[in-house]
Amino acid sequence: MINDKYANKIVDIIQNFARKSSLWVVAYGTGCGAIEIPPTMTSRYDAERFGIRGSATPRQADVLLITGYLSTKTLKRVIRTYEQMQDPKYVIGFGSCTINGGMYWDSYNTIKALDQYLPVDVFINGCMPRPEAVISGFIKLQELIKEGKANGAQKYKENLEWYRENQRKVIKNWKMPDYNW
Amino acid sequence: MAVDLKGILSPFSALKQGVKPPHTVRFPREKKETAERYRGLHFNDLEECIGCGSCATICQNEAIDMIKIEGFETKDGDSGLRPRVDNGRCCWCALCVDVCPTGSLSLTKDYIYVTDDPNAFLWTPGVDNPDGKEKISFTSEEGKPLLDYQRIPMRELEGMERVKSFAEVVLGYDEEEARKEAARCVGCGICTEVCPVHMHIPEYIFAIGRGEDEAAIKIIYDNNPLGETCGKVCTRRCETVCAISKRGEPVAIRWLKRYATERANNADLIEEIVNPEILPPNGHSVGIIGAGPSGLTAAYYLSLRGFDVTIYEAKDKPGGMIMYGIPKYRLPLESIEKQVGYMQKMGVKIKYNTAVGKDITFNEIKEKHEAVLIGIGFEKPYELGINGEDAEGSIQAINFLRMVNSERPVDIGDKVVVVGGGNVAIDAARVSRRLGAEVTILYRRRVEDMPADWEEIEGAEDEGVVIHPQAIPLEILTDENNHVKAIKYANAEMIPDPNGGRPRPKIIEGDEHIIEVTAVIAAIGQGADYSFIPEDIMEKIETKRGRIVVNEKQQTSVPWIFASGDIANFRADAISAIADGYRAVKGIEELLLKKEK
Amino acid sequence: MREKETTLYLGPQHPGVTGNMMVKLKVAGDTVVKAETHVGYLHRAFEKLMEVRSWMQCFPIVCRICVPEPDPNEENLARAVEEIEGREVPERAKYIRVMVLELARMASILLWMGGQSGSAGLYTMPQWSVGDRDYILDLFEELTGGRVYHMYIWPGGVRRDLPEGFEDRVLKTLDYLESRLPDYDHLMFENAIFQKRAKGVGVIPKEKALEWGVVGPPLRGCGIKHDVRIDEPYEVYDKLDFIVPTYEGGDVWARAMVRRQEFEQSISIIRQVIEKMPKGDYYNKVPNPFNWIVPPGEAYVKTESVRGEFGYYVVSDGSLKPRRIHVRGAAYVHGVSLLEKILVGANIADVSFIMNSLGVCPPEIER
Amino acid sequence: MNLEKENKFAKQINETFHSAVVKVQRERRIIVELRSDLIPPFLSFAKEYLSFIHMAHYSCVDWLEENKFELVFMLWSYEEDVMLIVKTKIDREKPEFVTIKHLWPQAETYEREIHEMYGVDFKGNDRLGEFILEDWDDLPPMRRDFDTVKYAGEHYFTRPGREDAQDVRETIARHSGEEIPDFAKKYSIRRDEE
Repeated sequence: MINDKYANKIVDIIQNFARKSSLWVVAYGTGCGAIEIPPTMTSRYDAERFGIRGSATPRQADVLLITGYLSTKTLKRVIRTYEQMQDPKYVIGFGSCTINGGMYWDSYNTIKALDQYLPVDVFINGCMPRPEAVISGFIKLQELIKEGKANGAQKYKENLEWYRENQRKVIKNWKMPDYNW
Repeated sequence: MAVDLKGILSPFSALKQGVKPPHTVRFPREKKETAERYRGLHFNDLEECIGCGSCATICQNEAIDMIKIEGFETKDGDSGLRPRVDNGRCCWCALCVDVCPTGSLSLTKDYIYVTDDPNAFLWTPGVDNPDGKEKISFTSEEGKPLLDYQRIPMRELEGMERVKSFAEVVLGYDEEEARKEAARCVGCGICTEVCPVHMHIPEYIFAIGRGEDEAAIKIIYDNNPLGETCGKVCTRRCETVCAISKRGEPVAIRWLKRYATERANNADLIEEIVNPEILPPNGHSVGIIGAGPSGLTAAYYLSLRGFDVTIYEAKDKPGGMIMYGIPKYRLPLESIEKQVGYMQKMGVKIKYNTAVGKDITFNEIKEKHEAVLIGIGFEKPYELGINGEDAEGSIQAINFLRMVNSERPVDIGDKVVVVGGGNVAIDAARVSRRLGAEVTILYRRRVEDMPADWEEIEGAEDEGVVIHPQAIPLEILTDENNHVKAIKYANAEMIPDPNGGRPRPKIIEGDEHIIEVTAVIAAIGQGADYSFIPEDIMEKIETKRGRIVVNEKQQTSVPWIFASGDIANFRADAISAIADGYRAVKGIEELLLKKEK
Repeated sequence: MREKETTLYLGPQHPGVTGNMMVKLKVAGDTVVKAETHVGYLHRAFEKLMEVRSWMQCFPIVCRICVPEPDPNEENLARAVEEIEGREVPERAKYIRVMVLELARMASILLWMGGQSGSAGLYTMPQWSVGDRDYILDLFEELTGGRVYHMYIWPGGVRRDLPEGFEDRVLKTLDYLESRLPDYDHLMFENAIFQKRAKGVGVIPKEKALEWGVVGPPLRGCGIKHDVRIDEPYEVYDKLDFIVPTYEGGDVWARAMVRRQEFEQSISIIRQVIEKMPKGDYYNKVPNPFNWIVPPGEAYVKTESVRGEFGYYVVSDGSLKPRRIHVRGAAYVHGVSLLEKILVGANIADVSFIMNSLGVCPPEIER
Repeated sequence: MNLEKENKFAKQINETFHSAVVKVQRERRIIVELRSDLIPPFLSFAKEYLSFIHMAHYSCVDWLEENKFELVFMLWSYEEDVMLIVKTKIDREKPEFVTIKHLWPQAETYEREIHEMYGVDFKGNDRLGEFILEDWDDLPPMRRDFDTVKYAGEHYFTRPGREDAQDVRETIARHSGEEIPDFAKKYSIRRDEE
């Protein structure tokens, strides 16, 4: 009989390889960072070289790219989008404004730190980040997946209460179905 | 329906693109060089940076913090702080780069910063990327500066026009000029560190720029009651460290102070504007010897704090050196009288013509007052130590200035030689010009070694004063009436100091010259005269190289005696004297009020 | 028989809508009966933020208002402030500004080509046009230091002079893009599929166009020749020779062809600019930004952005900060009231196609 | 500068609306200030008789100190290439105005925004209500008495780790022993104006 531990490890490796090699990005341009996505995806930088491509619906997507600031109104939709995504799923925070508010640090309508509301696996710095930086972010994410460290979704499930509490602090009218995956 | 055959076929021409090589940038395998002025992560040349924080102020994202970093201390001209950028805030607009007065801050070609830790985006430029200097791309040098590096020029009387009278040379800013000049300030406050008084410079400049001159006056009088004097004659160390001066002309801090204080053109108006809080009398009494800048300053603030203050002044006018030592074309009489008049309104009592040791004894003062502040200044000039010095027509510069300032007749003839290179020498030379004489200054060292302000030196040259550097007087020749006839001097060469000090002049043997003169004015420094202090007390007062040793609150080794001004500091300027006076107030207050408790 | 009406939410997470916005449709079958634009997903409160920032600090913010074409924002703010202050701008700066604006227009048209054809199912076109757009971004990077947000045009002129040999590289890029135009034509504008999709769709009635506040290519697509560059020439457009293309029909096709022609005009304008650009100063310095007070006054300035009239209403009360800066994006009218009108009767499949043709840019609607 | 057509318009306006304060700001810009109840008739007059057919912009300015809102209409004449800026002040306490969407349909959108951002009530516009914001329960945010910095600080998480920041001015003052009195402190560039 094969050792279970070994088998698991091999399965993990194969699984992580498969996951990292086809990252489908949900087509949701949440902020101004969306402008650098077309160049990244099209012929000049051709992110499909890495198995990164767009996906029209969240259900088939693996990566939620938060391209910049989120207004509270969008945050609500983003949470809904995220929760509809199926495992494995990853979040990339794109641009300064997802880290500490960026240039909208004193705006009354945008959240400042994305990781308080969604589990973020990789942050890309820049305003905006160049396509090279975007690709670097994806490569970083791939590395994390390969090492089995990109476990944001796991974190989200485990700390759902904490995330919900933060989310409800800024979303005043919580009328959303619960997607319990 | 007609078939659009062309429309169906033409898209197929796209197929020909299939044979062309792709233009894809195969990042990360192949890197595209960023542009020459790409705006990537920050770099800061830590040695160049003076920590003025202009970057932090301009940043609309509040992305920049000024923090303490290791190896940099707060010192003259450097706040010791360095910027740290929160990359979670930065938008790489590079306003911070364009606004940086020193040009130390720049952006580099690096731009990729990817991590899974959201707390790892604090970036101290220069510390986090010590190798950034090689990658600098966006600099402020390339563009035009955002700050105003050109000073609003000060209007002055023409050089040859000036020598005709004792009218003020500097005409002062008008309102518009002052606003414009004040608007150049970045408000960092680095200047306040070197100001002996630590005046609130950025604040009053800001007030002037806003058109609130009265607020500016109030701020100036907060710790300098002789603001107008400083506005005219200060040695302005503040301007030497001004952040703007790193790449441009410093903000004209002195002229702005002059502008603001001149707005209040009589003592009543000053009182109305400054309207200081006056504490009720506390029953303590302080005596001050000498109505110079330090004594006046101390008297003013002590009065405001409820002390009963009396100044004993040997002469018949207040001001000490600023009254008698500074020529009227730099500091008019009315200006001093106005400022002292205001102080007297605030309760300062001045006893004129009361020389301590002559008209009143030191012990009497000791009896009358609980604390005594000595601010007598350096009134005893050094002698040249050459033959003929006691001849008629050989005068000491400060005596000469005092006589001219008190409008007593002085006969210097039409050809004067001034010996020395300090401000007093230049003053004496320029005053002599106004009395109609041709003037030559003999100075031991080079022009660049002269301790006088360069503006003063230039002003003297404009007025036709001849400066003869590296010239050492040897002898004053007299005629049969023991009147000065000529001065003999030798040219000198500069010998480098083996210990690294400044070069010393050495007489070139045989290179001796004689100029015919009608007067020789010596201005090689002064000392203090402590003879009025009884010996038993003087013994207890510690002195060093002719100056009284004081602690940081101007207290001497005799607790109830305080000393200030030239006799207590090595800087020998009005602003240091004012600072001493201001500090002495704290010392006296502490001494007397603590005793009470 | 009247078909049952259903509500359909198109967006905000939808690959077809032009950005982060939503159109709430009432559909009967697959025909739109009623459309309602919902915006606010990108509201960052720029106008509020600018009221709490000093005049110089406003300048990096404004370019974020319209992402695909940020330069009209910078130019507008700069020109409004200059007008209130009465500040002269050096001639060279004006030429550089026109060059930047036209390059931005070209980049934006290329991006639009990708979006417009992508929403018609022509997926090769975005690969080409967006890829080629990158060459313009390279020029921007060289000139301004940034690919997307240039922060280059500021009050008093422009921020940096042209780099050495920049003109040649611009001309080279223009030649390249011009040589690509036949390819775009074959792939998109001559394409039978595109023509079938575009003709007669999303018609704006000509007689209503002016009253409805239609501007820019949609207006010229109705055969009405109005362009801010001609009506109220700014910078140096009055010294340049170009035609304002118009097309009859008011449909997606007309708008597409107008943009297609404008692309060529832009190439010609930039060539003229490079030819005529004088040597000299490029920046008339504003005062120290910490103490920069703009005198009280107001100004409404406008530019012709790729989507039409782009206006800035700037009010100063004579303090360190603006009293009010109100941005008029062309999409403000196009994306809400106009879109709601012309979507009625359209097919669901055409909704994003029509939105693309109007150039609806949500960040300038809600700012 | 030739201001012939601008002056012609100004004259025409003054002849019809005597109370209008007309100023030719510059070439192609005419500013008209008017009582608020005269605005609807004036706008139709400008549209129908003076050829100002294009409503380019519709703005609102908060003059908190005067306790007024200023409504600003920008109309453009394609025939003469002139812009007419029409301004009127309305009460800030109970801001009310009538809709002008019958003249220009896009005015409806502007009115929705001004309603949401300033709280001005437009009589006759039935689409007022949520437009850009969602579930907003504070002051209308574009009002000048709404403090966005404070709101953002109270409602959103700000990343810690920057507490060691120091004020340059204060650091120097601390080092040199300078005591900055309170009345001087407000004159520091480094501090936000009150």
